[in-house]
Amino acid sequence: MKAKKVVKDQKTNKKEKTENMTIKAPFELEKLSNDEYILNMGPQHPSTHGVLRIILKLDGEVVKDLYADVGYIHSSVEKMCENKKYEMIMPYTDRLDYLSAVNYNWAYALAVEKLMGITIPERAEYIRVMLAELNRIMSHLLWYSAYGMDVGALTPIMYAFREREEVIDMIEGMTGGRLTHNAFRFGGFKNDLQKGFMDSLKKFIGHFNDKIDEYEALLINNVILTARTKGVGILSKETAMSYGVTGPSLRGSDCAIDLRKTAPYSIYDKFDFKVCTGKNGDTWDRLKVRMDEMRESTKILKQAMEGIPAGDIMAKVPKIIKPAPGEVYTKVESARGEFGVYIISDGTDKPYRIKFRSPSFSNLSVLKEIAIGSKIADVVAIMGSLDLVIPEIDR
Amino acid sequence: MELIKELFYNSGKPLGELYTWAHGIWAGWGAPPFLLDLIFQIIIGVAVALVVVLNALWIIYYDRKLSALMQIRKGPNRVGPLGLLQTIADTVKLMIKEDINPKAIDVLSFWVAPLIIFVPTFAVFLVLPFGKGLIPADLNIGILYVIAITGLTVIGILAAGWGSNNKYSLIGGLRSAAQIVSYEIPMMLVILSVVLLSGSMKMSDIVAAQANYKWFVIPQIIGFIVFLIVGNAEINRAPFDLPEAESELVAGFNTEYSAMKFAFFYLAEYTNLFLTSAIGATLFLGGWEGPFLPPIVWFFIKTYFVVTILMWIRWTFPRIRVDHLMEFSWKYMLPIALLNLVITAIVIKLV
Amino acid sequence: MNFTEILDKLKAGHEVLESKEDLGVLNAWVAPKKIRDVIGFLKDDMHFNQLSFVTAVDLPITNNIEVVYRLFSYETKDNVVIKVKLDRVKPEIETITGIFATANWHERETAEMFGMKFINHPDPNKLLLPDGIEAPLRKDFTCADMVPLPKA
Amino acid sequence: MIKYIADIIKGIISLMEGLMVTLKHVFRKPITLQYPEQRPDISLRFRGRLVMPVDPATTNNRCTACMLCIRACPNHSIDCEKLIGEDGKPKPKAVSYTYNMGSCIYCNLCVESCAFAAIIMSDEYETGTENKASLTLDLVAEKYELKGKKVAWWTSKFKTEE
Repeated sequence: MKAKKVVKDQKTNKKEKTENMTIKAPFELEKLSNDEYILNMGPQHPSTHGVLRIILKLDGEVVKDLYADVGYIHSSVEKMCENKKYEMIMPYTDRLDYLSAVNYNWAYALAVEKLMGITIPERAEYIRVMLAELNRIMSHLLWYSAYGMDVGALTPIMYAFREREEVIDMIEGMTGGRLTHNAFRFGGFKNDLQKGFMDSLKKFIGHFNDKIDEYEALLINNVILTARTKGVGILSKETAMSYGVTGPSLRGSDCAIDLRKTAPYSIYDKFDFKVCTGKNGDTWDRLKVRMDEMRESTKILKQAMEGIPAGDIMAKVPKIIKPAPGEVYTKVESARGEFGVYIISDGTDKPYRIKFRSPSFSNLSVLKEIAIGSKIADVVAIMGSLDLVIPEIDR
Repeated sequence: MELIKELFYNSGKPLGELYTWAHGIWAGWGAPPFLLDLIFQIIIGVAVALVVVLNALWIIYYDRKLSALMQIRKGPNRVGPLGLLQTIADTVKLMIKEDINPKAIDVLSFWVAPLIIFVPTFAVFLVLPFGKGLIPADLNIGILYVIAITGLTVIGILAAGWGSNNKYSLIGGLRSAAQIVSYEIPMMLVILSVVLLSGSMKMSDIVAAQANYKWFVIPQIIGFIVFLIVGNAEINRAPFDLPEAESELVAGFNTEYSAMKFAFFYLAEYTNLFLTSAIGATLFLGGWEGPFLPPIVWFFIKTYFVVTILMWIRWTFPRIRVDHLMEFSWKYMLPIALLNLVITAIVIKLV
Repeated sequence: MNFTEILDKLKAGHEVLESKEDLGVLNAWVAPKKIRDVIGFLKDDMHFNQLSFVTAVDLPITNNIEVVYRLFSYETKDNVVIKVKLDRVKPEIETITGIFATANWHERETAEMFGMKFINHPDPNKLLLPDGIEAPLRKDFTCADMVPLPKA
Repeated sequence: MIKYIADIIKGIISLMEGLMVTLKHVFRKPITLQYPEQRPDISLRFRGRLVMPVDPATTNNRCTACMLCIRACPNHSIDCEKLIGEDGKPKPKAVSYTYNMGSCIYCNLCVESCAFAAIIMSDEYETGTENKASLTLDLVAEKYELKGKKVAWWTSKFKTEE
C-alpha cells in the first residue's frame, strides 16, 4: 500500500517537472486569427546558422510577429572563466566567435594588459593589426558565401572560400590554428611571423581587390538580390543606437561609428582608412558595407605590411599573471561589431567576474524590430545581413 | 545499308513501312488490328520510359559536372570512369533507403503526389519530335497538348504540400501553385506567336515551317528569351525554385519525402528540364533540322544547348522573392509577351 | 570630459552615494530607486548614447548584488559606469528598457544569471537558460560536474 | 515608361555581369584537393594532437614530470605520474602521461609551458575514432616518433637551450 503511494507520488512529481520544463509559448494560440499561423524556424534550420529558433507568426507569407528563442547551446563561459587562471581564458575567447577569433583574443588580451599595465612592443602591435584584419576578411568572406546560400545563390561560396583558404593558411602559419587561433599572449606573441608570410600577404593583397569586384558582380549588384534587399529590413539610426547594434549592421544605417576610428585601440590611429557607411539602413546597405570593409582591410594590411618595424615581439611580462584589484572594460571592433571584455579582478590569479559583451547578442535583439511586416524570405535575408554567430549569443 | 540510312535520316518512312507490313501479316492471321496497335503502343511506351530514365541519369550527371566547372571544382569523379556511374549509385541508394511515412500525413495525397507529378512529364514525350517522322504521336494539337498536360504538375505539388502535414511543405505547395498559374499565361502567349508563324499547332508542322534554317529564334528572339525565363519558372528551377527554397522552407514540398518517392520528384524535375529545353529547341531552334548529322542527333544537340543555358542561369543567380515572382510575371513577362504577339501578328499581316 | 566633470554634472541633479575612479573611468554608485532617472539623465542630457551592457556582480562578503550599467558616448568618447547595490536575498530593481531598448535582453540575461528581478520588464521570461537552473553566476552556485583547478 | 525600360536594361546588364563571372570560371582550373589521396600542405606550427616524441639521441622522451603542463591546461586534459625510485623519493621521470584527447582544445598552452620541449603538438589531424576509450592516450607508453618537417623545429628548440 505504502509502496504504491510512493510510485504515485513519483509519477505526479514527474508530471509537474515536465510541466515546468515546457517553454512558454510566446504567442497564445487561442488569440490567433483564422488567417494566422505559427511557423518554427529552427532550432535546426538551414538559414539560422547555428542553433537558433525564430518563432514566426505568419499571415500567408507575411511576418506578423517574431520571437527569437536563444540559449540552446549555452556554454556558461563566464562561469567557467571564474574558475580559470588568466592565461587559460585566452583559448575560450576563440570559441565565442569562431569566425573572427583573433579580434576576440585581442579584446581579452587588451583587458588583461591594461589591468597589468603592460605595454607591448610595436612590432607585436603591427602583427596584431595584420592578423586582426586578415581575420576580418576571413569572417566577411564566410558571411558573403553564407549569404549567397541564404538567398539561393549556390556559386558564391565556392569563390569566396578559395580566397578564404589563402587567408586561413596565412593565419594558420602564424598561430597554428585554422579557426580557433589562440593567437595572442599577454605582452605580444610567442612566435614571430613565419617565413613566407609577407610574400603570401603581398600576393593576396595583389589580387584580392579584383576578386571583390567579381563577388559584387556575381551577387551584390545582381538585380534579383537588389530587388530583394533594397528597402527591406530598414534599421533606422535611432533604433540601432537604442538597441546597441554595432559593427557593419550599425554602419549600414549611416552611422560612421567604427571603434578603430572612434575609440582607437592599439595602433589603429596610425592607419589611413575609411569608415564605410550605408545610406538607408536597409539590408542591401549592410551587405555593401561589408564588401567595402574588405577593401578597407586590404588597405590597412598594405600599410601595415609596409610599415612593420623589426624588433621584439614580446614585452616583459611577469611569470604569474596576478593583476591588482580593479576593473576594466576593453572593446574592439570585431567583424560583427563591438566585442568587449569586462573583468573584475580581486588580486588573485583568477578573475573575480568576467563578462563578455558580444555584438551578435544586441544585433539579434533588433531583429524583431526590423523584420515585422516583411516576408519569410526577407527574414532570412535580414538575419543573414546581421551576420549572427550563435555561440557568442549563448555565451 | 539504304534501310539503316533511311532509319537514321528519315525515320518516318521505314517505321511507317514496318507498321503497314506488320499490319499486313497481322491481318493475314485474322487477328483484330487494334490488338497490334496496342502492342505497338506498349512498345512505344517502354521505349519512351527507357529514354526518360536514361536521359534523367545523364542530365543529372551533366548538371553536376557543369556546376562543378562553374564552381572551380571537379564534380563527381569517384564512381566509375569520370564519375559517370554516380547517378546510378545515387539511384540505387535511394531505392534501398527506408521509405519514411510520417504519422500525421494525409495518406492518399502523400502517396499519389509523386505519381501525379511524374505522369504528365512522361506523357509530354508523346508529342516530342525526336527526328524526321520519329514522333510517338503527331497530334494536330501537339503544342496545346503540351501546355495542357504540363499544367497538371501543379496538382501533384499541391497534393505533396498538403499531404505532408508540414507547414513548410504547405507553403511550398501554395507557392508553386501561384507560380505555375501565373507563368502559364506568358508561356501561352509566346507559344501562340510561334503558332502564328508556323500556322499550325502540330509539332511536325512547326519543325517543317523552320526548314532551310528559317529558325523562329531570329524573328522571335524576344519570344525565345521570354520562353527561357518562363519555362525555367514553370519547372521550379533556380532562380525560381521557390517551392523548394531550401534556405527558407527547408526543402519545400518534398520536405517529408524520402527514398523512392523523393526519387520521383527528382526524376520529374530533371525530366521537366529536358522537356522544356526540347520544346524550346523545337519551337525556336528548328527542332531536328540540321546538316550532315542524323536528325535525332541534332535534336539532342539543340536540346542540350538550351539545357546548358538553363543550368548556367541556375548556378549563377540568387533566388527571387515570392512577391517579385508574381510582379515579374505580370509586370514584365506578360506585357512583353503580349507585345511580341501583337507585333508578330501585325508583321505577318503586312508581309 | 574627464572624470571630475562627469561626476560634478551627475552630482548636480542626482544623489551619488559613492564614486571611484578606476583606470580613468568614473564608477558611480546610485540608489536603486533612482536608476531610471540617472540613466535617463545620462542619455538625454549628457549624450551617453550607447548602453554597452548591463550585468551584475555577486558580492557574498557584503551580502550584495551589484548591478553594473556601462554607458559610452559616441560623441564625447566618454565612458561611465553606474552601479547599484542590491540586497542579495531579494534583489529587485526597476527596468531601464524604456530608455535603452538593448537593456531588454541584457536585463533578462542578468536576471536569470543572478536570480534577480527587474520590475516592469516587458518580457520577464528566461532568455538563455532552461527552467530548473537558478542563478548560476552567483558565487555559491555549484555544479556537480565542475572540476576545481589542480593545486600547484 | 522610360524608367520601366531603363530598369529592364539595367537589370539585364547586371544579370549579364553575373553570368560572365561564372562563364569565366568555367575555364579556370579547379581548386579541388582530392582529400584522402592528396594531402593539404600543413604549416610548421599547425596544432594537431599532443605527442611526446622520443628523442633520437637518448631513445627516450624528455619529460621530467614537472607538472607545469598540467597546471597550464585549461581543461585538465593531462595527467602525469612521477617515477618513484627505490629509495622512495620521486625521480624526474614520468611513469605515465595520460592525455585526454576528448577534452583537449588544442590551445598549445601546455607545449608553451614545457621547459624541456618534451611535448609538442604534432601534425596529426585525423583523430576521429569510434569509441571514447581510445581518446585517452598514454603518451609515455606510446613512444611516438616525430616525422616530417616538425622534427627539425622540435630538435632546434632544445638543442639551443643546452
